[in-house]
Amino acid sequence: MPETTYREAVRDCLAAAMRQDPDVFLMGEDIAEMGGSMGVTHGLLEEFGKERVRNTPISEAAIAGAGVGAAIQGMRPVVEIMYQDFITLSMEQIVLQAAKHRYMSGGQVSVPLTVRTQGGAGWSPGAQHAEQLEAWLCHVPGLKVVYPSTPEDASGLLWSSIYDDNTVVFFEHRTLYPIKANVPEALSPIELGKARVHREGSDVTIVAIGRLVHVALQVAEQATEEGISVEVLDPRTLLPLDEDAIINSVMKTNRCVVTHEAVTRMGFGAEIAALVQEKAFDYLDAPIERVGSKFTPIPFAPVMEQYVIPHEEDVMAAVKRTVARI
Amino acid sequence: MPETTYREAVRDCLAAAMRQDPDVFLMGEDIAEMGGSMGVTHGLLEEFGKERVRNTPISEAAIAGAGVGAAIQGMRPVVEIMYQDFITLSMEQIVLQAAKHRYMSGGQVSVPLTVRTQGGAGWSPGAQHAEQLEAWLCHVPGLKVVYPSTPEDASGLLWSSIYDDNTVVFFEHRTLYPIKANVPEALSPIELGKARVHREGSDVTIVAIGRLVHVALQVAEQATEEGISVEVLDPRTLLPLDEDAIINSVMKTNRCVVTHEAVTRMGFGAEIAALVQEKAFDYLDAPIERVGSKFTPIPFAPVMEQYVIPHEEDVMAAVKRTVARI
Amino acid sequence: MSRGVTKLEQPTRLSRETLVSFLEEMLLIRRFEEKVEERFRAGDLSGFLHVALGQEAVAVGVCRTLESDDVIASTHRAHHHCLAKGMTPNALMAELYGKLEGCSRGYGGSMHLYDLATGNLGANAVVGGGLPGIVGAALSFQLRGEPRIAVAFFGDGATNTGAFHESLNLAQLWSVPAVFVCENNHYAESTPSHQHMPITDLSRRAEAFGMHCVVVDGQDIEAVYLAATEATAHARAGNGPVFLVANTYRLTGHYVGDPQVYRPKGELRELRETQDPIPRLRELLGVDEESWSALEADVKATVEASVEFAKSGTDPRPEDALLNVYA
Amino acid sequence: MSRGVTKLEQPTRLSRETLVSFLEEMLLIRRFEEKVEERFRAGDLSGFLHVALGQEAVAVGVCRTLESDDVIASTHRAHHHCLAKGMTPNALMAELYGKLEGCSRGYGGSMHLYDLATGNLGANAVVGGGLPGIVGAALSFQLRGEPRIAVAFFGDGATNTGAFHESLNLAQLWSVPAVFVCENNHYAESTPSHQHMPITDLSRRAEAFGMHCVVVDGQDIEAVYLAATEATAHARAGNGPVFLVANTYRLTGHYVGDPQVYRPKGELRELRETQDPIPRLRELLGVDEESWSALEADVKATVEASVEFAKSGTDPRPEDALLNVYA
Ligand SMILES: Cc1ncc(C[n+]2csc(CCOP(=O)(O)OP(=O)(O)O)c2C)c(N)n1
Ligand SMILES: Cc1ncc(C[n+]2csc(CCOP(=O)(O)OP(=O)(O)O)c2C)c(N)n1
Ligand SMILES: [Mg+2]
Ligand SMILES: [Mg+2]
Repeated sequence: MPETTYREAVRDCLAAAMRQDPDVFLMGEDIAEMGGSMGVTHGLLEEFGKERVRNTPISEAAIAGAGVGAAIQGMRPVVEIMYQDFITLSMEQIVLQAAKHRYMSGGQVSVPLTVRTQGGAGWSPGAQHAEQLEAWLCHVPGLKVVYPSTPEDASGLLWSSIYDDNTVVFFEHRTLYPIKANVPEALSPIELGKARVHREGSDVTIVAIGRLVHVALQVAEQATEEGISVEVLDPRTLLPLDEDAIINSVMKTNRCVVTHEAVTRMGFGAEIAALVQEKAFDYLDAPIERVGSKFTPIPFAPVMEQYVIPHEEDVMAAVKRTVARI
Repeated sequence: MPETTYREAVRDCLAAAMRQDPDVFLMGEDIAEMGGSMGVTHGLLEEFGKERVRNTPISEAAIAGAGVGAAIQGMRPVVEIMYQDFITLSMEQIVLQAAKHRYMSGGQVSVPLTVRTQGGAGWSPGAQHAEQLEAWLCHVPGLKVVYPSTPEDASGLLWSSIYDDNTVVFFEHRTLYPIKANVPEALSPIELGKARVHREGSDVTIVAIGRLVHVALQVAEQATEEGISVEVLDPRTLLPLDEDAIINSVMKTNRCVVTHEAVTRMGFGAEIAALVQEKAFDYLDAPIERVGSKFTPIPFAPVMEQYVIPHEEDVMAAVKRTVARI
Repeated sequence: MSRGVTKLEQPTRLSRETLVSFLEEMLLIRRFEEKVEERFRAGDLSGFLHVALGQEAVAVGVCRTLESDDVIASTHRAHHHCLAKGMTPNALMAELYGKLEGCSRGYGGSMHLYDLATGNLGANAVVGGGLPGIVGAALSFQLRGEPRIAVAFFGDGATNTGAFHESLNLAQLWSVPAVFVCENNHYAESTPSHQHMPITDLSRRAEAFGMHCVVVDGQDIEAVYLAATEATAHARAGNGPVFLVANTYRLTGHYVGDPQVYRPKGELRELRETQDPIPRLRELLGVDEESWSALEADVKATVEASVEFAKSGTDPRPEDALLNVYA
Repeated sequence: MSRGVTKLEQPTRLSRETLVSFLEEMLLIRRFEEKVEERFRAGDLSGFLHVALGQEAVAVGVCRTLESDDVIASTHRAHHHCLAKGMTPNALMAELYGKLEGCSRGYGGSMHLYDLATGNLGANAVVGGGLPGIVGAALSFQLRGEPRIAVAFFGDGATNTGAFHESLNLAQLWSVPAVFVCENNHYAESTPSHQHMPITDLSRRAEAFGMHCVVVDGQDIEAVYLAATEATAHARAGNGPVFLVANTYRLTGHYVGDPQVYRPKGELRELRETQDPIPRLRELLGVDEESWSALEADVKATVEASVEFAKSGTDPRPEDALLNVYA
């Protein structure tokens, strides 16, 4: 299994799908000659040509919507929204159109569209290029929401997203693009809706997504030294959610910390906490802790930005507060 | 104190603000001659003229954004988005512009804009005219979010929203417009960020918003007959949230049900549950129950629509499950 | 109205047979819509209904130029497009009654009418919301080399939306086989055009994209049909999209129940007298009282049958609401 | 380049003094931007930077026609507009360094530059995102009867956004005193205009609204200034908004660090030789080597001072991040 970056994993999956299937094509700003603003689609124009790797105007509503229309005709378009902040401009097409056509038509229509987008802080982009908006999309019946944290998950989940007959919003984290892992050469699809336990443990479960999975793994490592056994679980698919995996884990560890880069208020962690306290109430030895960004827009100056977003020490502190209970 | 409908309460507050203050003006689709699609702005054109009661084109992004621009110049615009479903078209202007200008400018700019919108199911409008999207907005630092459930709250909170120096998204529920209550003739502002306890009780706290406040009050009434004492609390301002009022109530009752019309997954109730289990962990005698719409878009056929949205029996069942614990 | 004589002072460019079939279809739509108004007032129908009295010629004139595998997307005001594109009155009425036999199985309602079998991709309750999808549909026809076209219907008010601009821009840029039919009825809800658009000649909208534009009197079905024939042929031949403006009039309220306080006094009466496409075509064809009565009777029977069909349809079970959320 | 002689074969319409002051400002912007590129490469600056090499004449030519209480909104590529509207190089550079002395106190960064005191409502990292706000600002001037105008700068790529369409439409409908300056540098990031717009003549965009339009060579500062004078006077006089298209060239990458793989070979060199507004003005004015050197020295000193100022500025405390979320 060759070492592959998260960026390459996404690209290789797109290429594999396009090679086997003429219905798959890409639309997005600067994805052709430039290979995408994050370099993810690098080289695809050369292999697949400009009909299938389509540079678009800056029209986030129309390109999402063109994806919807093509998907209804049986294509499997993959649309890239350059920064997830700009998904604010596609919300009508994603939420009122893509997510609802099947239902409103009484099951006649399906919309096998994949919307890839990326974002996240940590490199001083300022407040309009650093949103983490996965929570919004999880509130929308009819959508699926995927957020891989590793190269192998990116590959296997993107494949399943493209071949899912529903619209999937697929989140990538900007700072994860360079990370490397072994990814099977032959694409191995990963079923949507299945969580991944990255590391087993017995004292506390950290439910983490995106960049924070890696933070959680480091915290788990450190925690061992202090005699705390941490289980790290990444839902990977946020909607539908693998409730069983999460609940089972917390029933075993009796404690839960949930962490993501978005602000905690109304963030994805709120859903995890609400769910876990409901389904594992009698098993909980401590309140479920949420760790996310402080409640501000993302500031520019690196010193403030780093202060706002969550780090190992924040997650570790939450783990310790949790374990200190009883 | 005269009996006033929720609809009139909103209108009278708008009129009062416009009478005393030339900086207040209105923009929205069909708000002038027609008095708004819900009749809320009825009569305002006649009193204030078309410069201040501005019919707009169907341009949800531009009208929200024109509100942002005018607010920065010191006006206090009130923009109406006819159905909150269409706020999906204004999300960029509300979330990336209105909510962030103050922060991104290091405190130079303020954006005293009010965005009024309404929605909700129960009258068979179908899936694109029935969203409840308050949860999304609560995830956005820099915004305030208000959702009154009674005429007097609508009046007092709208006043405070208009005079708040931040952008406030103000949710109204379509089925509440005709409800009546005594509203003081002289406008009495209600501070943003303060919850209202509608009814005291000792066995369980129902945290409810919008239409569900009235459902909760009826449940409370019924529950008395079965010997269950229910406290009903309406946060009214969803962001910032009156955490103390909620936590204190649950510390007293030791049980909590949270209810709204939106789907529960990633809905406002998730935040309440996450918060309460964290801050009142040792006081909870039962899991916090969430009651909201079933996880579907809103169907058209009345029989299906009624099945999907929450009713008294759903809230009552949750109350009973909660009380049955211990 | 002239009786019993075929007046041909104004020569028709289409065969009498074709025009008579247009008249039939338009009358069916008219009576269907009136029935909807009646049933709403009677309390049979719930939700939010918009009928298209006065705009029948646009729907019929355009849809009659389409092949059955061409697709359309419509708006909140959709019944006329649906019927013209081939949806049965039964399936439509049943949907308005919220029945499983409805075109959308009762999940959609008046603003969400789908019929994949007749190429109907759905009414859309978001103004402008259906346009991007039409670009995507047309793009897929282009990519697959299929000789199909995609048609979006929308109103004058919709031309103020960002979605309109982005969609036409993209369509022209990629030269997809789409036709954008603007049904300019001079109002967006209560707002007259001069209050919501800075221009009066809608063809100027197409200038921004260099898009081919055709403007037509939407109350003249023959003119609509001929203009649409040109437009659809242009798109189908791969010459790029077309902006087709049909100037028309809404001879009723915005929604069923609209008191229309915003209308200048007398406007509606005058429009009904001068701008009704149905008497206009009847007159052109010189349809006599007898043929007219026969026609009316046919149409009436169809409409009544649709109400019967709808009323005796199956209510969904409440828990059916849980189906069809995901594929 | 000619030395020491005032060539006036091509007669100037503005005074030499004015043109010299333009040259100074443009050179300051140029050297400032080059310094930004240098400091970024040196690792001093973080985040996402877009410089405006080659587009100086548009910013200076337009902003010099504005009053100090007129307002502007800019884009991700904003330094030139900010400096031209009166922001000090110190405040700008300090912001890029993330210091409290920065124009946005370190909260904003290169794409979020605010300076209310000079009428600068902020750079905007959302393409098209600043346009609706300019309509609102202009509307408030109109409502208050103030003789001020509001100006939006944006690129060719921005004319593809829904926000562009909705904003210009609303501005024209309400006849607000706004000027929309499209800085057409023929690229949106890596995408050349012909790949993102179906038209080449951007003035067609204004047709959709019936908006007054002025097109100008953006590399000719005199022409820009005169066109902007007309445009701003038009808007200020209450004659409605204006669409001002300045055709220009970006003589560097889209962002600092852009390898520009998408540029045709030789394009950049050729543009630099033929389309640089600064040598063009120098030549027109016949600035001799000595005056030029003096000018360069002045500008260099200002730029260096701004770097010194920025470097010795105050870092925010981490917890300052919690301030300014709400008013
Ligand atoms: C995005 C959006 N905004 C507002 C509405 C509410 N609304 C429904 S119909 C309508 C007017 C539409 O006017 P037009 O496009 O001219 O169509 P017409 O009703 O005249 O057929 C409005 C504002 C909506 N459905 N969608
Ligand atoms: C809504 C939105 N979509 C995409 C981007 C990413 N982006 C930043 S600059 C740019 C190109 C802008 O082109 P243009 O408007 O011509 O301005 P220029 O960079 O040429 O000055 C893009 C696509 C963005 N910032 N905002
Ligand atoms: Mg209309
Ligand atoms: Mg450009």
